[in-house]
Amino acid sequence: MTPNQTDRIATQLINFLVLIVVLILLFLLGDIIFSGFPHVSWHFLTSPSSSFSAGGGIRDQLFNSLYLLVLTLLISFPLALGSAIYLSEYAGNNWRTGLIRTAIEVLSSLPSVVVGLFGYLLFVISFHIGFSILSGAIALTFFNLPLLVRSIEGSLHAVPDSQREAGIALGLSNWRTIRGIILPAALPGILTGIILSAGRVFGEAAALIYTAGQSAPILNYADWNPTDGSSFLNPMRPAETLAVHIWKVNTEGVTPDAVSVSAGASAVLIIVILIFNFGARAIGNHLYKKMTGGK
Amino acid sequence: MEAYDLNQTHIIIPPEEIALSTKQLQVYYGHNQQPSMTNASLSFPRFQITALIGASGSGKSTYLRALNRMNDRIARVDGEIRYRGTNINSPKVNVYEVRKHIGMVFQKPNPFAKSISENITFALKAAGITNRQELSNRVETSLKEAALWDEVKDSLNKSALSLSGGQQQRLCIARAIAMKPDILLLDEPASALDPISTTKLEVTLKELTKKYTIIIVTHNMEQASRISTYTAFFHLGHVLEYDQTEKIFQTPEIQATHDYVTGNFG
Amino acid sequence: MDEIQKKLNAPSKASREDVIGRIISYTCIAVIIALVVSILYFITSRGIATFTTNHVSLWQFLTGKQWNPGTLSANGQPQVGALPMIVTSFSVTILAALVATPFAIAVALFMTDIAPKTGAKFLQPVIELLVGIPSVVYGFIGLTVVVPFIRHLFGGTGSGILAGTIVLFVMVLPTISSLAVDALRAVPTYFRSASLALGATRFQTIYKVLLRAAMPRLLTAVIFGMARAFGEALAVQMVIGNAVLMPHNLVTPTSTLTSQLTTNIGNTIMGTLPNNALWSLALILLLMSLVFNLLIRYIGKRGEIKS
Amino acid sequence: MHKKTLISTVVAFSLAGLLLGGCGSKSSQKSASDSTKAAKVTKITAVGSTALQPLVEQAAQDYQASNKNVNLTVQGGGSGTGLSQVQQGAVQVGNSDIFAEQSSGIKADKLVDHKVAVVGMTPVVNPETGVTNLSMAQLRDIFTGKITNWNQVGGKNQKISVINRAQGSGTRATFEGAVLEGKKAITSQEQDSNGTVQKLVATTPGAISYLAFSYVNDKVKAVSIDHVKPTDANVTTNKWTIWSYEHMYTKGQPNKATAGFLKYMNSSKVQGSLVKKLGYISIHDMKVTKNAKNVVTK
Repeated sequence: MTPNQTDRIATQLINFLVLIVVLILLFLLGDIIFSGFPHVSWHFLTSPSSSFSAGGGIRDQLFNSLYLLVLTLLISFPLALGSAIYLSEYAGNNWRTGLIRTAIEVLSSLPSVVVGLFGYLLFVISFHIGFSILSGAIALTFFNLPLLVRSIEGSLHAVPDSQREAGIALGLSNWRTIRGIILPAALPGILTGIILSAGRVFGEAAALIYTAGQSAPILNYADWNPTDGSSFLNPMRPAETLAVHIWKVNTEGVTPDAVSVSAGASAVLIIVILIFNFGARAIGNHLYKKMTGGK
Repeated sequence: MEAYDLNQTHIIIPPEEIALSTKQLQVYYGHNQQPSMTNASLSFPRFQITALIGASGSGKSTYLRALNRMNDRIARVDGEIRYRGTNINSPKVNVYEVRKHIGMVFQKPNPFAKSISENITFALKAAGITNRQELSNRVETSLKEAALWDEVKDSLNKSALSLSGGQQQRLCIARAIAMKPDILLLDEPASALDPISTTKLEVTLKELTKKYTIIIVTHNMEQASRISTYTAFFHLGHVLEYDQTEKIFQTPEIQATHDYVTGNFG
Repeated sequence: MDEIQKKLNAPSKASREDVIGRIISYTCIAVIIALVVSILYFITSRGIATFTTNHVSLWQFLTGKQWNPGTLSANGQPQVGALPMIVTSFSVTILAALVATPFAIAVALFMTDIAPKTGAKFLQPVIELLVGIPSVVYGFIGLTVVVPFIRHLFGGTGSGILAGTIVLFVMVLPTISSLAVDALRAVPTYFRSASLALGATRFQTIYKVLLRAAMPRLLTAVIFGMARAFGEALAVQMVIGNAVLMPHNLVTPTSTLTSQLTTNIGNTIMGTLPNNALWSLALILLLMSLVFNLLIRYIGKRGEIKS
Repeated sequence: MHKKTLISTVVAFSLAGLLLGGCGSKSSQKSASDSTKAAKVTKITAVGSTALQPLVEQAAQDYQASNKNVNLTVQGGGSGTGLSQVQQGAVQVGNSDIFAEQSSGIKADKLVDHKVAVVGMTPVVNPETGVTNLSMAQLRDIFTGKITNWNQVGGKNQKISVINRAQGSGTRATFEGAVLEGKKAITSQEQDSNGTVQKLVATTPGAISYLAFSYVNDKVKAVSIDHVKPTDANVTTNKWTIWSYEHMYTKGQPNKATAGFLKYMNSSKVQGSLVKKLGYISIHDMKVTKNAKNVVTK
């Protein structure tokens, strides 16, 4: 066999493997979207769920998922950002830094039910936060941190050192250089990290059952006071997310239309993630173009 | 390359007013016991261009970067750097103020991923200048001084990364002089540029000596002889010779200098 | 002293900013460390209770094959042998990684060297989308598609290591491929151009230059995928069968550490042996993920020195 | 300019996050007790049995609509979690599928039982096995592994695959208590939820498991035992013996607000409609009682 033949065969093999992956992807997405889409309607999206009769919707669960995402990012993003800055800009290359990194990474492979129970015993019970979006957000922070820290640190590293030198040589403080020069330059990469971690938040169920809970009290969308019990903005209320709802109707749901609710909810979840992905990507590209003045 | 006697040196002290001087400056990288830069004692005259020449690895860039404490994070620097009667190598000295007075331009153009005017105003704002008029004045003057104004005056809000390499480097110079430093350190500023841009840059530097003291590291001996008044020759982490540029290039005292400027090594 | 001298010797806004910056970033890392330490302490303290409070021997725990923490065996010893779950967990993890790696590397090569444009525009977003599909959904697709398919081919119930492997394969694919993309992108372009300039074909370049240069980071990607697979619970639980039996082949029901943990933790009473034994499983998971991470670090270090 | 805003937002978030992470616990504790004093809202949290959760949650919503001074939170987590948490006093109500006495590690005398519903369970088989009736002895032999083929009990020549419920789950405890007579079930597949079991039995040839009545649909076949059909009516008279209570435990006697809610759970409003809608049998319909030792009295 000549090298050129090998080359052709190898390329074809790669294309073939990629094709299989694409087919699996299309099958998965197709399966979820096509089996779910017929059940998605305006009514489905805008009515509260029902625990025993058919015709329940997912309004509150959908909102809870989004709200939980926002809260989780509010908690985990600053922490991850600060830590990533520490790791990439301040930490020395020694065993202590290695230990810190390992410790953070270990978090990402803990089974979610363990983190859920930990969150339950510590935050829900000991700290009296109760079953709440806040507890859920703190629990999800555990999964989010390693992902976010790694991706933010990676994007900070990807910014050339010459940018740091440029800032420092102008008499700027390290902090100002990081904030004003390095961070904006790393923004597109950071956004990708956020997208990935957002996917994890949308998809997580086991950790939330014990922290954010699996009940969806009726929400009042006209009540903008976050301290009211029924206000949709109250972070201290229990909140069932879409993924938890899918889990619930599939495992213990007694509604006659459990199958279609689950299929519809999965489709909505996928579509929301899709919108989120492309939205964040578009914003990232826009920012990048603006900064580099792409022609 | 021959083994030269590194202890045989010829270093003068220029008669002009001295802007910056070093005494017994030593630089150690990492945990190395062996200094990368040994006992450099040089004085730089005000409003002149001084060139630092030498082969790769001779320590000239290391020395230059030590002057405004850019090596703080990666190396240990012993000895004295005297500026305005203060030893600015002391850990007590405010290193940010040092760098405001001693600016630096690097080998590769490194503008920020911001607009042209923001590139200049960013550090000014950080230094507490908020008046818009003042800011736009500074942008204009510094760009004019760096001979870039005519090329970019209509596109100040365009990204700096859309400029050509030579323009980017002149923007970096403008960015540095907008801080109104005393001294400008340039680390092979023309090495990434084409001949036309290089000529423009050299003209610009000559102009700048009216207001600034310039110390430039260069690989290019013609460049050194074209623009500098004084030249220091670095070899293997030692300064072997320092004198007027003409002297260095025509009648050097030290054999190594002679061999280097005549192209025997380097 | 003139004004400049004064400035040189006094702290300025910049020095204050730097102190603030340090405080902020050190605080963040301290908070994270506190979180990590607390959860590690929490799991460890509960996990070792099986051995300290309930006096189960560690050896018996790691090598026993009977798992009935609620009942005592004939000789009055609690039956807490985790070996079947340990074996199964390793089997599905390694098999899933073995299957996923060629696909992930192919996807990564496609995105970096064969068709970067299509890759970045189409493949990457879709692969990232895979991360967001809830485990439950993976599990149910596994239960309704994969398990019947295996049952059709091999008979039996269809649940087992094979089904678990297939589900995990899809789940770790995005992790491994996105990290593999990073690994390949980190290989400098001149490696490629040098090889191509010497007349090597694209495949030779990929095989002899790219993959070798990227090897440490590719291995890291695989291990990351394995760590993810090792800790996955809900999806595996639905397709593995959850029978605490030593796996004899790939298509009989068995149980992983995570599936056992997730299935039973809500049904046990805290502080009792059945509950403690589950926390011991969590401790094994924790230690394993530690091992995976140390491996990553070790490989990463070796790769650093080589290149 | 707006880039600066962006950065300051980021920094503001950082600080907010730190505050939230650091002091969130304290402030929330405080605000909770403050609001208790101000509006006299009593917070009741019920956790435990996943099976019971939908019923209690729905009842709690209805109850709160007319009782503004109670704030009810109903969550799952499993019977074991419910019992241990109520015992520790971490929650007010622990929902459980089993008697506290049947759980080791629970001091049952400290807890007060409130039975709120009855759930009947039936063996279910894959419809293709061709079996519609089993004797109690046959059922026992199947689950202990003595009978391994459906033709031994009058069905097709097909291997039996047993799908059990999670060890320690209430459903399994009830089933084994009523069927196995203390014998040990063979180690087999286990699933922990009705939904999954139903799907598995429906699709796995030769499968047998057991489900709460409400999860039986046309894709699985409910089996009669000794020709007694699994119906609500047969449960109420104990002709059908595989059934259990759904319990809501409190630590000692419940406080006033909790007692009010528990009373509501026992009212005919809940028992007469909601309980039935969710597939349970009303506690009021029972003609027999059963204690923790499985002794039935009329």
